[in-house]
Amino acid sequence: MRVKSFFSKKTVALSLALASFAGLFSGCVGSDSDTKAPETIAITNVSYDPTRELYEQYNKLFAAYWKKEKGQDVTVTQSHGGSGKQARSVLEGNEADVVTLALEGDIDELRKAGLIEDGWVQELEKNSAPYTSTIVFLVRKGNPKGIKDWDDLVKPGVEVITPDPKSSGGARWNFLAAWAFFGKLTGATEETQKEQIKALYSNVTVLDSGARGSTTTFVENGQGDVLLAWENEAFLSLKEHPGDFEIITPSLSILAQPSVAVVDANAKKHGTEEVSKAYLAYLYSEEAQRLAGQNYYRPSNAAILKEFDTTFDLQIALVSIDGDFGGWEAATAKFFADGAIFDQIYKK
Amino acid sequence: MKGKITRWVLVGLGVLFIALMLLLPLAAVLVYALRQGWATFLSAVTDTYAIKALQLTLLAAGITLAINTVFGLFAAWAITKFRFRGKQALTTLIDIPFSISPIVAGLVFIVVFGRIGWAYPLLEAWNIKIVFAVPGIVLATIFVTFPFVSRELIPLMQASGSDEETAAALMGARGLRIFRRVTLPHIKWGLLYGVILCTARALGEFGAVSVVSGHLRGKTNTLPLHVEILYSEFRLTAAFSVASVLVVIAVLILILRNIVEHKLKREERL
Amino acid sequence: MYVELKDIDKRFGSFQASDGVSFGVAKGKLIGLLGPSGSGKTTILRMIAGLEAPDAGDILIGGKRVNDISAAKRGVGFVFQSYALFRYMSVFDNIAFGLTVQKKERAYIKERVDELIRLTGLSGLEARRPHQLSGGQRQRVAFARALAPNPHLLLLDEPFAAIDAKVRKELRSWLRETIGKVGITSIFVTHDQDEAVEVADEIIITNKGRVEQIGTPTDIYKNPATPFAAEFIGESLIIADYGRLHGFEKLPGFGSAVLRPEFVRVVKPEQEPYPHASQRGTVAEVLFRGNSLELSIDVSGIRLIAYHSLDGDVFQPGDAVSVLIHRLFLLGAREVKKTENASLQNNTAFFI
Amino acid sequence: MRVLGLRKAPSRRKGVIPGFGLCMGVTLSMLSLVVLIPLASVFLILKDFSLHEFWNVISDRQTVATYRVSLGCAFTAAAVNVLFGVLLAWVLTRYKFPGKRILDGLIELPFALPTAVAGIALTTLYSNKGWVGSLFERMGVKISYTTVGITIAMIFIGIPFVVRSIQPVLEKLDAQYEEAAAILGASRARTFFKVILPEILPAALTGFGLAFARSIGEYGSVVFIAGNIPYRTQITPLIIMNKLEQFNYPAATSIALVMIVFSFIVLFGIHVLSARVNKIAGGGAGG
Repeated sequence: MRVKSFFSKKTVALSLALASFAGLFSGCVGSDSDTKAPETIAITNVSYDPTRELYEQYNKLFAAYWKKEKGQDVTVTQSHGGSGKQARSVLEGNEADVVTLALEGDIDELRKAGLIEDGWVQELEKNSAPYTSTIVFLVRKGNPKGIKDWDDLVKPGVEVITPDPKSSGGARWNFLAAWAFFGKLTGATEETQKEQIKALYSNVTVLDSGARGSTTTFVENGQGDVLLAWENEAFLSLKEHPGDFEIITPSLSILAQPSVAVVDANAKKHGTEEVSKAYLAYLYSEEAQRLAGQNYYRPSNAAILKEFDTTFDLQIALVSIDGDFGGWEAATAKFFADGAIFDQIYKK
Repeated sequence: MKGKITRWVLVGLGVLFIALMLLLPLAAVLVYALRQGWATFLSAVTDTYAIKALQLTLLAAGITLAINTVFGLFAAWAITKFRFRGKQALTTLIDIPFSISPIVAGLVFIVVFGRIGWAYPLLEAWNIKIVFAVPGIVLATIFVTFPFVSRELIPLMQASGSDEETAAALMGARGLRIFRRVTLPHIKWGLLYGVILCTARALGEFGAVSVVSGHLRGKTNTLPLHVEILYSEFRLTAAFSVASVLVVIAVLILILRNIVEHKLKREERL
Repeated sequence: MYVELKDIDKRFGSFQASDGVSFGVAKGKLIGLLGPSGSGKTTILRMIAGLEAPDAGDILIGGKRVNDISAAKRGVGFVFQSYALFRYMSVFDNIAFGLTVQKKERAYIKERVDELIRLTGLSGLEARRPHQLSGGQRQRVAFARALAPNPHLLLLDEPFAAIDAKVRKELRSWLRETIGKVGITSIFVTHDQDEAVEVADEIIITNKGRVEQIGTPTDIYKNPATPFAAEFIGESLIIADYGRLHGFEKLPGFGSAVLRPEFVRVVKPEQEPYPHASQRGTVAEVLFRGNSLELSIDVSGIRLIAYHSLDGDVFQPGDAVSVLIHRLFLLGAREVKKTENASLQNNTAFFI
Repeated sequence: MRVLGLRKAPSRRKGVIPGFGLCMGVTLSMLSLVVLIPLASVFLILKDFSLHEFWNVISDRQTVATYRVSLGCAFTAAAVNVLFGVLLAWVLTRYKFPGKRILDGLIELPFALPTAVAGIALTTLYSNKGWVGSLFERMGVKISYTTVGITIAMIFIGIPFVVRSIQPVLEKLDAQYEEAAAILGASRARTFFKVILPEILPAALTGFGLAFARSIGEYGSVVFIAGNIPYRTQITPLIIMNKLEQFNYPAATSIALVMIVFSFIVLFGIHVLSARVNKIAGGGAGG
């Protein structure tokens, strides 16, 4: 009898403990089911930091469009963070239906993992880049250090703020733009390029892990003389702090192409393939393109881009990742992999 | 005379240190929160996403508290009332989460439950989501605050010995009665103290939760994560406004803690 | 025998706490388990109570083997060294606890607790908490609490250890009387021989996990069975070279001897009635011990201790004295030989 | 009887207090579910990693530099905390002054304040534009984004551990001790260093260890204020993050493993130390 009662008590307590765990785990099962309800549909858009304002407006635009087309209410859950971090979370099981990230390479990691089908780059127009941007300099009002172009950044006493290319998508664009510029100088060899880049990065005083972090460091915490920034970020900073900063466009920069893609595996699982595809395709509509322009992204539609010629410096010479660096795969291997050029410039 | 001077110098140094290291950051949060007036503050605090984040934070802290309290009681009972081999190792194991970097803690759950983890196919088959969903956040919070209750209870129960429990058991009392009538009255304030500390940590956990959250707005954002997001969205004032909510909660918890500690000390004198 | 232990072995890791312990306790007796700390006496008590399980051997209570019966069902009352009073319960609730657990009727509980409170002289303290009581009162509460469920056997672990020396004496006789009144078979553990001698009907001497000797206090005092018992009981002076003492010969196999102060008689040399059996010594020190004098005397290079009546001759350090030693306990490897002064015996034989 | 308390009896029953099976069952299963199994899974990630690769990752120069920054700052912070921890504990236990209870209550603030909030507040405060940072900037000292900033953040989170380790010991330390020393003619300083310091040293070391272990792993409050410049202001948790961003799970896990092992060693050291302290404190009582 004793033995029996002992066991029964044990069982009760154990099952209690297990039940509490089970309750935890089951928490999410329920929430999945409401995505399948016919009148409303929900998708998740995992994006990177600076697109918050853009997608907040675009989601409304798209919801109205979808309601008119299909009569369905669509809600979009947004997630923002560093581009690489966001891609990783999707890779690790964050079930995004669409990803709208800073780098083609980040999305390609998802393809390698089997979440996105091959050939996604050709899925949508313009290499699946509905809007583009470039890298510019943000300096303090009056440009006290007289920064005009990339070669001013290597001068002693100039403090540069840029994120870490190992962890930030934006930072890779910065690095490559600088590299391209130093490559175009007369008498440039790979050795001189490395030296110049090294000089530039030795002027970097804070190497945040993400583009947003760098911007905050420069704008809010007053570090450094110049911030290497996405053009749209730079404009945003001007808007937030009118009169404190100036944008300097260098003579040469890089065409930064944030990419978008449907995460096929997740969309299939959620039954949201149609709406996800439409969500991305609609980014190319005139309304959406205009919205991108208003949020300081360069619309990929040339006609709409023209509408914003007072905002953007359309004369800037732009190199491109595919044309000048042989695509992301090659660029990553050459510059950003462990032990590659970026690591070398920090070796003493 | 000399003694008095030393005394005031020492008190002064202590107060200065606390003021510089602790009070100033606290004040900074509040000042920054209100620098654009109450309206901005209120709109940041009453934002839908902020409220949802607060709800999630409270939910996660609540579940964490329940589980860690249960665990703490059982673990403390096992460790202090019995003799067995490997007790030292067990105590150390329980304490591990305490000194593990929150980043590593989060990573560990990704490695188990994430798409790359070994448990993923299993969960997939059952259509259960752990990481990048609420359960993952709760789990990470539990992990980080795991030893809090037991850490408070073990020394307390060790100090009081197990004679009283033995005496009660010898008279035929069963486990639950012994616990309720003999042990609980003795440890109740210590238990509450542990629970309060656990709550404080659970409400404020950032690193581990940030790794497993996925930052889904309105779904898996806790309040500290919301602060970080606002911060990186240039909405500094909003970030500090939401942060100030957390500060107020923290201060309330501290006051509670102080009251409890006062009681605890009084009981100890018995 | 009411309680019986048969060949009990118990180890804690490498520490042998009980090594073939066997003894029996008759019903109604008050037994003292006496030994130095680490001798395994508390372990024996805890095994009888069921707080520890023996590795080998049987424990019988009332003729029934209790090895596999849980502590709570052995019908044993236990008084802890620390008393282990429930510090968050009143005196009344403490005493009533065992009865409440047994789900006795409320009226019965009240009656029984009141009875015990009267017995232990705790009237008026029912509502107090343990921390509001004196040491002696706490012991009484622990005692009453152990007795409340009417156990057949009462076990007490160092019952006087936590009490002031002054109150201790008084409590000893109180405990002895009360246990006598209740008539319960009791075993208590102590390291204090005075306590054991005063309180117990019988003493069990333990050492290094073994039982050295069992017997009444006088029996053990007069006839120690083992070298350990001879040394441990009474005030003992170990003398290695005992062959130099007059009237004693060194025996092979007995390396040393125990001399108790009461075996030594000291007189002025000129008053010595047995000159053959005694020898000369010098007083080295005189200590006043309240009811007697303690003399340190050098005899043939050996320093002896002797008690001397306050009414007798007055000695100063340096005085020459005549010392007569009646008796020695010679210590062998395992046995003790009681030897009388040979010269004194010869003398007596001669005259008779 | 102390000997008896140390080892388990090899008997079938575990004494009279009930619940051993139940408690151990619940404790071990929850511990396994929440802590052990997840932690052990770290090794699964490393299964395709050779020992050579593992060693290369954890001994990479940049990684080693992060250990140096993390350990160095954590050590400095813990040392500063011990200094001020002893002072605060002393002030709180020996003196009466207005606002003492508030001061006492504030000690746990770093514990109750979410780390992210602390991080953001500290960064803002100590940056060139912040209240404190701007003062120091005029002297040409930078705090935020330097190792000084990291150390300050670590001091912040470490305070309660040290104070709360020392305070109870000082409270229990009889004032008679000090009086005895004073009567013997010892000066106050001498009394402190010769009589009191040895008494609180083990507790101070425990506090040091706890603060140290916590600081090494701390993320939320340090990440904002760390400059993340390789070889200079990059801390170990950040390089783990960095490896993760590059989808290099084995590398991240390897470095994480180094941290886990390190924490375990520190913790175990603390436990051994405190066990010894308890033994000294309980000396004689055991009988």
